[in-house]
Amino acid sequence: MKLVTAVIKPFKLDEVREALTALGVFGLTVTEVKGYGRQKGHTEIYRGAEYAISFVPKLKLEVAVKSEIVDAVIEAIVSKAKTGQIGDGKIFVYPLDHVVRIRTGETDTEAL
Amino acid sequence: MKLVTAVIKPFKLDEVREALTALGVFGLTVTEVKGYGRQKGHTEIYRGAEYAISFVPKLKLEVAVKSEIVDAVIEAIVSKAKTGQIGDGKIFVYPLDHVVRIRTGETDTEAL
Amino acid sequence: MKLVTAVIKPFKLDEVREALTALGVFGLTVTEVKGYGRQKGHTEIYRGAEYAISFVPKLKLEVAVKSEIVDAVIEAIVSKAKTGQIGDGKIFVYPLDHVVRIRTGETDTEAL
Amino acid sequence: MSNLNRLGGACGAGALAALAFAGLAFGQDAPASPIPAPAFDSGGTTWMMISSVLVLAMTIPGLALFYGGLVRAKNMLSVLMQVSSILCLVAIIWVVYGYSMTFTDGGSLNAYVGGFSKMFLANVDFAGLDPTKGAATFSNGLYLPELVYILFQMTFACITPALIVGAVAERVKFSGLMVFVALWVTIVYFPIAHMVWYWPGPDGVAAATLAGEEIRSGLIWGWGGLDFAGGTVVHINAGIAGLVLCLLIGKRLGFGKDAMPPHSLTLSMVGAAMLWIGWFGFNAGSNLAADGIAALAAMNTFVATAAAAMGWVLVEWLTRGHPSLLGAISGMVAGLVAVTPAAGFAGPIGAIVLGFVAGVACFFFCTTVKNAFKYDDSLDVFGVHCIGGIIGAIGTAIVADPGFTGQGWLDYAASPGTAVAGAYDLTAQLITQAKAVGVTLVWSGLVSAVLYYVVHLTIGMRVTADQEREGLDISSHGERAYNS
Amino acid sequence: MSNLNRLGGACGAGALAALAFAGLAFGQDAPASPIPAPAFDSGGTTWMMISSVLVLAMTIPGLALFYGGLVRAKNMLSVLMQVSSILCLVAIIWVVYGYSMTFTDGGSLNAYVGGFSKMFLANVDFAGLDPTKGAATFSNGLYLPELVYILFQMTFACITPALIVGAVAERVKFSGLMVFVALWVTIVYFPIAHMVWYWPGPDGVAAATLAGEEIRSGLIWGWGGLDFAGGTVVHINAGIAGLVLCLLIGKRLGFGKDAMPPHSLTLSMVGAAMLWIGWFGFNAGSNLAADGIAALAAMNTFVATAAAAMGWVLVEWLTRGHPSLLGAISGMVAGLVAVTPAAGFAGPIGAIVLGFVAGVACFFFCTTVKNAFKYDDSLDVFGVHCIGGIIGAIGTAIVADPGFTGQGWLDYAASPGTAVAGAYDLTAQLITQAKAVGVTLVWSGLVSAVLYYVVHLTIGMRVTADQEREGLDISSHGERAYNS
Amino acid sequence: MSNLNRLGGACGAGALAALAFAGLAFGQDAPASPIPAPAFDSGGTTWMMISSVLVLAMTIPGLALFYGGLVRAKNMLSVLMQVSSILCLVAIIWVVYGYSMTFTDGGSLNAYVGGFSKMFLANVDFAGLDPTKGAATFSNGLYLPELVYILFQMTFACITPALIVGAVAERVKFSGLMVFVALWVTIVYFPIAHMVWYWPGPDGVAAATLAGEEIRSGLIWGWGGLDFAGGTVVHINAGIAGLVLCLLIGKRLGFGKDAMPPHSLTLSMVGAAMLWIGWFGFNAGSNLAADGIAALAAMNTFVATAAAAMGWVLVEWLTRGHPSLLGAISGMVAGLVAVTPAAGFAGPIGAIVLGFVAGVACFFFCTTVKNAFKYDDSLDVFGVHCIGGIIGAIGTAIVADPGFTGQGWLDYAASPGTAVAGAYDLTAQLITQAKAVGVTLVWSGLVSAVLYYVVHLTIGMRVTADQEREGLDISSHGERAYNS
Ligand SMILES: Nc1ncnc2c1ncn2[C@@H]1O[C@H](COP(=O)(O)OP(=O)(O)O)[C@@H](O)[C@H]1O
Ligand SMILES: Nc1ncnc2c1ncn2[C@@H]1O[C@H](COP(=O)(O)OP(=O)(O)O)[C@@H](O)[C@H]1O
Ligand SMILES: Nc1ncnc2c1ncn2[C@@H]1O[C@H](COP(=O)(O)OP(=O)(O)O)[C@@H](O)[C@H]1O
Repeated sequence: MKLVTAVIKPFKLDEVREALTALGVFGLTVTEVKGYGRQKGHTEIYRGAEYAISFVPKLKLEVAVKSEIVDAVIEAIVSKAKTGQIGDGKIFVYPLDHVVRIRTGETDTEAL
Repeated sequence: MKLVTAVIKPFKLDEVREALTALGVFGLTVTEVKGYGRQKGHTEIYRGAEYAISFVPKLKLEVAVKSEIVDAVIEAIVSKAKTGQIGDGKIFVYPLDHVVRIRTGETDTEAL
Repeated sequence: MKLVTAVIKPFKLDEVREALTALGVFGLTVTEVKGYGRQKGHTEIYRGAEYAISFVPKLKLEVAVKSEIVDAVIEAIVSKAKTGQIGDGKIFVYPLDHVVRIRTGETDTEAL
Repeated sequence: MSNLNRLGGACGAGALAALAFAGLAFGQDAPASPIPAPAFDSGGTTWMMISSVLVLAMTIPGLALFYGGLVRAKNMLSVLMQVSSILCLVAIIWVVYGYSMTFTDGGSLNAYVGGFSKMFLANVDFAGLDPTKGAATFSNGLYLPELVYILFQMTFACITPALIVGAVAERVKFSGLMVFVALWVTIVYFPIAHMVWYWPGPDGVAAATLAGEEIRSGLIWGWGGLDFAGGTVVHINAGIAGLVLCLLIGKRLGFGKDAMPPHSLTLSMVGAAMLWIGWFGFNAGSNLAADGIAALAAMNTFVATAAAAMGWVLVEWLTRGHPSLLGAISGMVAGLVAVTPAAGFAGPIGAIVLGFVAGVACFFFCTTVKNAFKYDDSLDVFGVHCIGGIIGAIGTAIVADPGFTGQGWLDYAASPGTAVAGAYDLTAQLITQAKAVGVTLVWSGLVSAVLYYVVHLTIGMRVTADQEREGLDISSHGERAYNS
Repeated sequence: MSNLNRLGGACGAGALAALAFAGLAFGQDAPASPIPAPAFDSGGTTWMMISSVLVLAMTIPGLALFYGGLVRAKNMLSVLMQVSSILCLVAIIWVVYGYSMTFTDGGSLNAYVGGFSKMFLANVDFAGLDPTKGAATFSNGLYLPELVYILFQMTFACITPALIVGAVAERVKFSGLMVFVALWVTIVYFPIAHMVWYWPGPDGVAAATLAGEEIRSGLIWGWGGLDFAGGTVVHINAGIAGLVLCLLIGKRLGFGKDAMPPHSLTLSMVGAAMLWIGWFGFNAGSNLAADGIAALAAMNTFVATAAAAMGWVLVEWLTRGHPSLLGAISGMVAGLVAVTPAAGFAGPIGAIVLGFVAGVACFFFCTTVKNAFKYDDSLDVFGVHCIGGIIGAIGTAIVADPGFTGQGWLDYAASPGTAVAGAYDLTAQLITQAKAVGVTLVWSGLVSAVLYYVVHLTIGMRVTADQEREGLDISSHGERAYNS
Repeated sequence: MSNLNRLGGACGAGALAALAFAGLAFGQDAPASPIPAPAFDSGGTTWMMISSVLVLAMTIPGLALFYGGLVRAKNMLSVLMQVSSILCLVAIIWVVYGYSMTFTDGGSLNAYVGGFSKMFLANVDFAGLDPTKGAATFSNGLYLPELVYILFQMTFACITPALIVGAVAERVKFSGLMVFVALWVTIVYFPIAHMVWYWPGPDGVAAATLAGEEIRSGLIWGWGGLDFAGGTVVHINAGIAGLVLCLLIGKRLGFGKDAMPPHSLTLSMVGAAMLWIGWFGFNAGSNLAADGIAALAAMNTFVATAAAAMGWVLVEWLTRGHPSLLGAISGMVAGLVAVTPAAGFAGPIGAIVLGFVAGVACFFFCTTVKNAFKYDDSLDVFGVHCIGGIIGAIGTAIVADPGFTGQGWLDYAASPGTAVAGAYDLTAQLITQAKAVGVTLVWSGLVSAVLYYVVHLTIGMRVTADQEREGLDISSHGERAYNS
């Protein structure tokens, strides 16, 4: 099993989620994060005090999936989250040892 | 060492934390997240505009632990976070290469 | 590739980010989290109701880096985030299988 | 709204000021009767319209925000909705039959409740052209267009049941609460307001005296209870109902275990500020005229509140180590409550003392006493409104004493057509005040309990545990207070 | 601001009350002419200054928060900024030429628009010492210092274009909006306000009648249209402009697809409360005097609003399953809009019925009808202000009927120098009201469309897609509403 | 509160209006003396009570939110608490000895400070029945119940030290600040208010003139300084104290390095709106009567503010690329400050120019100048209140000139018992204004510095670095503003 993590632009969430559902991925966890990267932030001025805001609001999606479908999942995310502009975000894939569903105690792929 | 991550219902935090402390786990990190899964969200209507809110507020706990106690930790979380109803959440276990305590520079199990 | 995660005190963010940039790390993702550990929280009293707030606001930084520079990155974070007081935080290093840049489809180290 | 006192009839000395005014402007038209011809005064009409608006501002946004800020975010809208809906519901009930039940003669039941002659505002002069059809003030000859009085009193009827919300916040069922309130204002508020505030007015007292007839007033007014702006009618009344309800409905899930800190003390502070601001209409407006007594009531409303906030904060600082904003705003409300019955009777220094005592006492009540008894009066309706109200009601007897720079009471019967200072008997007044408090506690407490069971056994007074845990905003109203 | 009616001239019966007052205080100075000597009344002056402040409070913070809470957090400041800037801009325009264009004689164009004799407030008595240079009220002989009237009317001119913001929120370009508003008040608001509200005052009507001269008034006033506080001038006017603009500017990106829930219903509720509070100045202030009719207008402003909130919430509860706070506050605004033209004419029960109908109707409009047509009137300016305004304008003819406890209209010409009740013809009045509505809809709708294109083709009316997605706060104003 | 001028005595021409009123209503009772018999006016009493409430609303929630929104979330409650506590503390001090020190005769020190004859409000007629015991206004014969005047003036004493909070926000120690404020009002505010505003009233001037006695007034009043509503007493006074404090207390940790954006511009905007609303009480209430000059002051308070907001925003747009909401609300406050001394003296166009200039100048001050000097006046108390106040004080000399449609000054001594326009000497007035500004800057600046050290060396004026970093809400008050 793998954990696929994607940092994406916030307004892409719904499209990505639909694409994942189409792939049979029925669970995911989303976190509001702030990203720093090539995409520049902006400057805010408050009564003469100028602040460079270098962090940009992003969403981080975490999806635990069977290893077999990792590529399909990546592809789905890329195709939906892509606008072609700097700041589209990144996908990270981590090894995942173990999964447990709290409600039932089921484990691993059964728990996904 | 392993990183045990649990997505749980928010009001279960205190119970879970106490159980972990009882196991000798003295540190953890909590993030407010939104979960999507079998648990249905709800519908909100604002002056005729209907929005299906499919994301449910959850808390994500991250606990780095020695490999030996992973099972005990999982068990503790399951036993406390379980209500038996859909949406109780999931536990994910990841391999963890390295830990450093910033204050002292101690590493790995000493740093936990 | 590795994912270096650091839980730090919020007001240290800017210094750490600058140190990382100096190392040639140009991307990172930040999450607001609440930490529980040796650092004690505080007590809040609201009209006679006393609440022990055991969670302390922290920032979690996630930085995906080439394995070669992991040590340099750790060192940079430690040197900047350290105040010497309890609660300075921790660094966790995880294995990272795969990285994709959504905008271009580039993968792995090219995508960092 | 100060009260008739003993035999003759009494009120804040405001009467004299307005009388003087009336005399100057209209003296030349005075008839043979010692009772001056009725007249309106546009300054007074303006003052009372503004006062009505101010009391509305106490309810929304004032009370709604004060309470709303103190609950958890997931229940914010439910509190705002409960307060707003009570306001709207009671406003309609008021014009349909509430005003009539409160401020008309109730015939054989007149000691306890009014009648139905002004249902749907029948027999009210809508154009407000004719002073002889006006509503009496506390000065002979000075009248308000009746709708002004109806409006002003309506705002009191609206805010009183809204106060109760604080005791059952975060778990009460919306439909059950609405039914409870409709019944409660009918069976508790209108009768008690009638008992305390119904009287024939200065000229009515004069006319009855001259004719040797009985002065027809509510029970407590007849006793000579002093309640300038509603310490018993509003605060004790709502406070005891809140206690009864919160005991019967039970604690919130997780009470005493989970942290339930206020989701926004900022909003609570704004609410407290709006309460203070609006309370000038409540207290100084209760003088029904724009004269020196209104100014006295306004001054007392300012300094008693300031003293109470300081009292609460100082004790808190000493005993808990921090001076808190929640302490300051709780103290403000405690002071406002306590000075309410005394507003036009006390001198400013008396008001300061009264406020300070209330601040300190309510602090101990909301912290030590409440913690000892472990009931879940979520937002301290009892500890602030009932306890503060009782301190104010009893304290009024003392601070109103001319011996302590108080204004005493005015006698409208001694020299019909004019008002003279009555002899002040402190002990007797203390007993009267205690009796008024007692009647209110018993009647409101008992009926509230009965009404709770009536609603509980029919539509229910409390949401399910799941709904409570999810938060009332989503479960009862299908909305969330905050989105991004 | 009630309207002249048919031949003679009409207004809320408030005239009589004030007349009575004037008679008492100044009767002995009455000249040979039946027209009483002009006088000021400090109670009335106070009432009108306060009313002006209350209407300002409707705009900021009222409307700004009501609208602001309903948009997404990323556009919050843009809404606050648009409302605030419109307020400031129009205030300056008003003293430069707006007041003159609205409230002076327009010579040959007088039916449609005023003239320029009071540009820069020339010819206005700033010290306000001399009642003969005062502004007329609805009572013979009773005047206001002209600056009071200018101030009060200014607040109306400021809030009206600010209402339009709701229709184009979250996508409109700031500079374009400002230019649009400057043009719109000039070409639409000032003329329509002139048509509905310009008349020579009670004494002017009396003098003209005595002299056998024409009564010079605006077109719709001349028809006898009844609009106590601005149902046509303010609400229908802004509502139709909003509809036109939102159709032409197009939907928000993601409309109907992305969730766009209100970012803070808490703030919207505070805004609605401030609107309600301020609306007492708007409606009861429109009586221009502190008398019984002001009280009637205030009472109606209270109960119609309560009834409308209950109406909206009840239907919503029945049809959608939840009584929502957004429903309650939307209903409040709908009720306030609907009662505006009727405020000083209706009896309280008539006002309750009118409010309830408006609450229910606007609910269906903002939900069912709007969903069917799929236009993006972001904050329902059309569904609440225009629809509510039309219901109010037409309904006024009914509830003003003395047969339904209404106040009818006053005739200032029948007996010059005094006001007598005019004969009420319901059918004729209904037709007059419909005509006034029609003129407003057509003129405001057409000109708004033309102005849209003028601005669209020059500086532009809409931000780019990227700016819209980022949020107007950052992209247009370089700030964010909330930081931590 | 306009000032006596040169020999004779001067005030806003409001005198005449009220005089006219008094003449009409009471003329027939005029005694042989040319000084009219004292009388109250319920319209004026209402206006002043409302004005007092409005000024309270400026402080809480107005100023508290305006300031609070500008700090970081972790210091929100501390700001709210500081403002609220200052309000409560100073209110008590005011009735204990502040009023007496400000508004009684100080004997041999009378040029600088009052005496102690009204400590604890001794010798005040609480019932307010007797106009001969009333407080003078600016019209011969027109009085207010003294408590009304005490109340109104109390709100000024409360808000002035609260303004200082903005200069030291996010680092000041609560206990130290409270002690500083108690000392500061005693040694700075009461004396300066006495110097500017203490005079014997129109009838007092008349009586002294007739008797050939000296007119006993405060120093600056005696010079003929014009300060309608407190430009020197309130704004310059607090502004310079703020500058001194922020220089001595030092910068916030991380100043110029960390981002310290306002945590909620939404709340700041609400605060600014409440300030504007309340300022009508501040400025137009300072006329002490409800007449044409009050209306003029209200109008100026509206348009100067609008113009200042536009001025700030326009320059900002041109020089920084974005028109910001923070700019708009900062401009509003700058305009309000600048028009304060001129409110009842300027014509509306003069007020617009004055406001616009203040908006532009304060913009440059708060951005360019402040950035150059790098002092940390956290919320720009100096840049807005002191600079805006100086512009207003000096500008008043110009806009008050009848040659520029100003109202000039009234002479109460030329024809005792009535008020006539005085001859206006622009140059002399400019010098007088500059002298008044100078006295205030020097006295407030010097004493503030001394008091800083007194407190700093005893209980301390600043929290520790750790407390500052954690945020004052938790560290000083044990609470957090926001929870979920
Ligand atoms: N090395 C990294 N480690 C963790 N997160 C990263 C890293 N690089 C980029 N990110 C995340 O990806 C987001 C997008 O990256 P950015 O460089 O702005 O644009 P792009 O994805 O188009 O290259 C960043 O905002 C950040 O949240
Ligand atoms: N595949 C997944 N990857 C990541 N998070 C998941 C996944 N599946 C579920 N979750 C998380 O677990 C939460 C609970 O899952 P859900 O399917 O609703 O109920 P249950 O845990 O009872 O099966 C979700 O809200 C989501 O946050
Ligand atoms: N075992 C752990 N797993 C995950 N996070 C941890 C763990 N231990 C500590 N942390 C995080 O590190 C933060 C700092 O730890 P703490 O024990 O307070 O101080 P120190 O880092 O100085 O030892 C905590 O607030 C928590 O967020």
